[in-house]
Amino acid sequence: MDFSDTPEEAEFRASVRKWLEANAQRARGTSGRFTGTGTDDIGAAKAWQASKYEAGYAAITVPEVYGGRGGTPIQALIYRQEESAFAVPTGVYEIGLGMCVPTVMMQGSDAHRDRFLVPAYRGDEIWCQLFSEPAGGSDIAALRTRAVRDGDDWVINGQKVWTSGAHFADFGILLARTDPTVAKHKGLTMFIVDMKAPGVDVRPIEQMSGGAEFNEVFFADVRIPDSDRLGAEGDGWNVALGTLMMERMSAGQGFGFFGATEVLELARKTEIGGRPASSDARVRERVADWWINEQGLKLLSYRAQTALSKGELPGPEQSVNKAIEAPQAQEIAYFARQLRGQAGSMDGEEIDEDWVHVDRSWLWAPGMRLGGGTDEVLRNIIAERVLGLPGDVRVDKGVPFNQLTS
Amino acid sequence: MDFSDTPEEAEFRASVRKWLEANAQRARGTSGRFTGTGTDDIGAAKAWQASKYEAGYAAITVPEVYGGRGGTPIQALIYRQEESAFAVPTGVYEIGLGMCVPTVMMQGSDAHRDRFLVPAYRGDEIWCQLFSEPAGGSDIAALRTRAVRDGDDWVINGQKVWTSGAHFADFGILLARTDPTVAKHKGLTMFIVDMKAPGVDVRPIEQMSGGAEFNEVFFADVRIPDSDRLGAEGDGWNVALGTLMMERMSAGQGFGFFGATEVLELARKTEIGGRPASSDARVRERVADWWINEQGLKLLSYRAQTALSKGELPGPEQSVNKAIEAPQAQEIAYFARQLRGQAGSMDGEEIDEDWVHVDRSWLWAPGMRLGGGTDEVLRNIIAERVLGLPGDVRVDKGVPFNQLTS
Amino acid sequence: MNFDFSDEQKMLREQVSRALTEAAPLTEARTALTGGFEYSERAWNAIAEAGILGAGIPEEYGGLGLGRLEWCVTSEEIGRTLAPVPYLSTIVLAEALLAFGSAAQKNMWLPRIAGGQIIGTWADAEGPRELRADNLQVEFKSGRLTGKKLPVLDGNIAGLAVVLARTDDGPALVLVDLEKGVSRRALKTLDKSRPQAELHFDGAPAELLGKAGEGWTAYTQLMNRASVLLAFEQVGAADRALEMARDYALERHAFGRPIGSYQGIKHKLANIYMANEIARVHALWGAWATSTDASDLPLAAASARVSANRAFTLAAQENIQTHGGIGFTWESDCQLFYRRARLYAGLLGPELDWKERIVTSIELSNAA
Amino acid sequence: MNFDFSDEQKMLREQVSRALTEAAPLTEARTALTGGFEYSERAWNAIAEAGILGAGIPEEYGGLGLGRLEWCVTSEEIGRTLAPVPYLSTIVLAEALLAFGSAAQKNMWLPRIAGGQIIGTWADAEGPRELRADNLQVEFKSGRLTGKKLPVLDGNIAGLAVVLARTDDGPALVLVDLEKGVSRRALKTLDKSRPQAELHFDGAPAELLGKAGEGWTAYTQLMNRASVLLAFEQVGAADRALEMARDYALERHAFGRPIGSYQGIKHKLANIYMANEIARVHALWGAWATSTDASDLPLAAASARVSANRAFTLAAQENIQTHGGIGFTWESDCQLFYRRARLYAGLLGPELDWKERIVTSIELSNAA
Repeated sequence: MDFSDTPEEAEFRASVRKWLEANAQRARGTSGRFTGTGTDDIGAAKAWQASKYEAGYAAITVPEVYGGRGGTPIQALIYRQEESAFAVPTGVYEIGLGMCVPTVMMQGSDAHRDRFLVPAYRGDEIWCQLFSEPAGGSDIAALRTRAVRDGDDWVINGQKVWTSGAHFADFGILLARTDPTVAKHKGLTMFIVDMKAPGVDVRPIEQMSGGAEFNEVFFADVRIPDSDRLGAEGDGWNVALGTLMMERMSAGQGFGFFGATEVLELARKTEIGGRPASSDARVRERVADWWINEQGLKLLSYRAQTALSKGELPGPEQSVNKAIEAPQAQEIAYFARQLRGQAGSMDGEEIDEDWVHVDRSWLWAPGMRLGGGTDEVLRNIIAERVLGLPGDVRVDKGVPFNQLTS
Repeated sequence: MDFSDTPEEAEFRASVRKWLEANAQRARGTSGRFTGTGTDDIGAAKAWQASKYEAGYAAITVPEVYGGRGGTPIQALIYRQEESAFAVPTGVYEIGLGMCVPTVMMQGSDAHRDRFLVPAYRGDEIWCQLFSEPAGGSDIAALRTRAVRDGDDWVINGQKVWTSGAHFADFGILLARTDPTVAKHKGLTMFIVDMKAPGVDVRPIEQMSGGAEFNEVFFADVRIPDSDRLGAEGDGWNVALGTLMMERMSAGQGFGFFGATEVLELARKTEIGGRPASSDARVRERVADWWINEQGLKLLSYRAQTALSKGELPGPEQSVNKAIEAPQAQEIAYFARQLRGQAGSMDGEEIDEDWVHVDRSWLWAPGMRLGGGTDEVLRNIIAERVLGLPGDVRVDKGVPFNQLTS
Repeated sequence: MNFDFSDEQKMLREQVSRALTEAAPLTEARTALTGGFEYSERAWNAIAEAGILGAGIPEEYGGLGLGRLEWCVTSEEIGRTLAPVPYLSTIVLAEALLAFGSAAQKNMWLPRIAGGQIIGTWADAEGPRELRADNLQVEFKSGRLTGKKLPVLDGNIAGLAVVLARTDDGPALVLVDLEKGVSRRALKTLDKSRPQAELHFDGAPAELLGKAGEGWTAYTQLMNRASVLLAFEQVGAADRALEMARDYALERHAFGRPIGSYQGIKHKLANIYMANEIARVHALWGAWATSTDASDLPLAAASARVSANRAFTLAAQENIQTHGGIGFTWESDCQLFYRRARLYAGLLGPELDWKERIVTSIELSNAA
Repeated sequence: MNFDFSDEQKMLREQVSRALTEAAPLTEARTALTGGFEYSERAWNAIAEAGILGAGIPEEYGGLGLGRLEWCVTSEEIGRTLAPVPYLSTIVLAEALLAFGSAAQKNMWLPRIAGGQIIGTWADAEGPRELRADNLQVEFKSGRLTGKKLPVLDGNIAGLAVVLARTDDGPALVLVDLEKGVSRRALKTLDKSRPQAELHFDGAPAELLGKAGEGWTAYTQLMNRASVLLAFEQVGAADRALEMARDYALERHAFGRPIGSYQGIKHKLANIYMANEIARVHALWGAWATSTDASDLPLAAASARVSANRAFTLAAQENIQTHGGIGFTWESDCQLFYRRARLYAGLLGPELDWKERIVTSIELSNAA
């Protein structure tokens, strides 16, 4: 057992770090990466992605023939680990390069690969993922957006929701219903959609946290050529599962919430009963409980990294990660609040940066308990895929979509 | 708002207390009523019940014509409250007089009432309840014990389980399947069974806590005359629901677990860091958290009592009571353990009475989280009956019993 | 045993409920949140016109002389509607006058409170520093008050405040007319539907309320009464959040059936129900204690405080969770509850302190 | 990055697993629980014959000189089978000798431990009193040991013990041959499948292990190593309890379908899985720290301790809950896990102390 890199990994890490030091600023302070994609400076993001591309870090695991580096998953992880210490704008590319573009690479035609991959890696074109719909929620396959064949084209009508970055995306991968007469998983097909095409209408969703990183996307008679279909007609659900599987490859990313050691640090500056709150046994016990989970998730990511470096697929670490971290972040923010007494209801901006971070955790934690699989869905995933328990009873199983009652 | 009795209630309470002082010993110490029914001295229990009967406290709410006092539910509650402070053996009658005999009174014939009520109230005859079966668990209606008509008799074959007190009971109310060709709730019928009849075989179940208060009961060609049927043929499920409803009338009984204030008391005698554990902030915070629930349940019972005294039916207090108290008892016992450091693994008998009580809580809490509705069933009951949420999906709904796969 | 509100009190609750349902739908709280107004005059007038503000004030001071239970049932309905009104702050001031005011002070102010002519509040906190008897910075000396208090609930709309201050004789409660010698600054807060302000006293004229040196004890007693009132608001709001979640769970379908048919949601909502019931009976106990000046008040107030925090916090956050993505949007009403829950959990000081008071009270009553 | 056991260590685990599955089915633990024997000689011999006891002992002292990771993988398998063997106690003694023993002491005892010829243990607790450096009652003076230790795991079957005692120079670890001048009494315990005893030293001959006055530090270090070993036993047992619950949830039907298809059970078991995974990686981290003498050991040992307590306790109690009534019977194997979980949670002292060590370690490492 050994927490250090192999010589090859160490060499790669050193070269990455050297390049980053030369080209970016180290991040400061405790604030996390909640800013998401809404308020970013797209120009800065594009510039950073372009320089990564030039340096060979934009598509590390992608074969050279497609414009990548032809590297290993562990190299990609090492790059991510190193980059996370720097203040660089990567948010707008996360979903596109993490999930959409790999889907295009795997399911698209040669023409698609020639047309789309390099502009995506270089950052010239941004991608978004169009799966979720208002009526669906966790039940993604219940989607209603219709694609109707018309000559060589498909005509799209319907609405997507929670589409991250749709307001600046150039292309999207779109899951639509091509056959409502079969069971709901069977009648779906995946497409590439031009987000600038006529009939695409993007409307930001204002979140309770104030920003608007997500969108509703409306499709009114949007035409997509059949050549921009990804995978076979009716095979969209399997294509989508492949897309969602990509998430498992990006193990061990924290969410930047206000954490256990930050509570301890904060508690040194506040008092309980006239003594530093950091010496209060109740504060200290909570710090220990939370720290165990945080450190445990970090260790789980090391285990995933170990699996990756052996060429194995990581386990369900990502599900465990979010299922533990998001509710804990909410709990921590709630507790931290009382360390400032009645001022706990004031906006952190009235006090200092640490409190701004607490507030941001408190406002974002409810969203993180939902997005990318709710607390409940993640536990179902663990119960079913890891423990082998049965799926929930499906009253809609095998029923043609157009005969479902709601 | 007023926590005191009405003048009539106060007068009744005073007369009850006077009688108890004259006829019984006050209970001492913290130990609860876990001893259940297994090891009790049946003779003492019968003597106590007989004296209650003579004094008019054995069947307070029962009409005088049936041998009762013709009193009110609030009088019955007052009696229970007062009696609970005395060391008297009542356990063996709880289920019989609380659930079985009222069912006989409501569903039985005049002949049944004449034959059974007074001997039951006087304590001469003890009753048990025969509903649960090995294959059923929370799904009571899935029971398999068969009753087949043969002339004027029914012939019973099958097995019951978790029958409290069957080893000393004289009679039982038995739920059996009389028609397996209809849906499972529809084919049941309720009977009175003589526990001394040929073919009834009672075998104690040894619990993990060491005692054996419960039994398996086997029926081999046991004959019951049709005249001992309770309610109509096929109406057994409704009769059983009526029996189970009786539980709601006995609101606000604690279970005698080691509780919050007892932890505080105990903590005064042990040390953390060289100071009394009762001054440790972590101990104190837990005591507060637990105490809030205990006091809350007590206040809920006051609310139920208020409803009773207004002639209203209490709410779901009993479900809330057990759903909160049983898991909390397990948590308290676990925590109390560490107040004695490594000696926490020693049997309480090696130390003192308090530790015996902690051990008993720890051993019984898992059973209390199951018996009378599991944690999960109780939450289902609250969700469905109080909040109006849908029942769980029933894959067996309407399917004839003999076509169910398992 | 009569552990419940009386029929008259329940009728009053119905009346307040109808009035607030009409005068303060959740859109009122949203208007306040987005800066439309600092409080809902419509809802405030509805409460004043029902005579509620004077319910606990004796007739000799212009009130109805009913008692405190009527104030409590009103708090519950305000909680249910999240009505953005300076009710808690005004009643806390009335309580301070009732308990510690001189005849002159009572005569001067109570009729105006009962009549709804003045908004009141209390000012204790001094920023994120711990609030203790030995570290107060705001000073009362020679009839003048100096220093800063923040956050002060309704501080920018109140006309009169009871302020916790130090004096040469120890802590004291003092009464300040906020129209004189006080500058105010609206604070940025996380629940803008209820305004908070910084009050800067620059030698503002003020007068003692009760005796100097006994101010900390008086303040503690006042906070016990505030805790009970606030607990009712929290219980009302927690109930409403649970109803929202329940209704959505019945309406929203996933995988062909209502999400409320999954045990994940059912058990979640059952847990909220239980927390709400526990909080409700503690609040009710507190109401009894505050209305009878029972010796149990410190214990009942503390357990009402902690159980109501627990219930409302849980209900507010799990209401969002039950709603899924839509619950996280700005347009959803879920956020109104989430923000209010945080405000209320912080208002009367750290929960840990209130828990400690529970244990101290238990020890005292066991020793007695 | 290689945060996992090596292939060789995994093969060893397989081997131990096969041996213990055969030599120590759960019936062995049950036999011990009901007084059939004090430990399973069959299982103990299987471990000894596989050479495990000497795995972490250098070859010069008769061991295999492999390292501590092999001891850890064995602990996990012992946990999985609840094998009633004096493994933890014997290895803790070996660790004490390795860390603090003189050459003579090592030469005398380590070969016998490696060869399985002697059972060892440690004795620290003195009844329900808090165990601190400043209140030890057992005294070592002039080569003699006096006083009582209880409970001592395997105290009635061990031949040699390391004992924490006070001396005129402060706390010390001392080595005692239990065959000489020691009377023993079997204790009533809640998990009789692992025996505990009271040891009464009446001037028993003993010798220092390490230096007098440094005993408390040495003891703390020893307990850190014990914590890692025990955490592996707990993780193994928690895994087994989860598997039992999973298997039963698949097999048992209610309302026409497996109880494992209800979210109430699914989410419960998913929570156990997560707790087990968190505990497993902490144990693994502890194994790395103990095998490399890393400065992180106190922190890793403490987090392994707390997370393993949490996981095994949860798994053991919810395994009963998942089984329903049958899980509460004497004949069910559920109780074996429930009892063992309690024993293990208590063995190395209060969980609150271990949590405090986590925070102290974090503060130290932040200050460094």
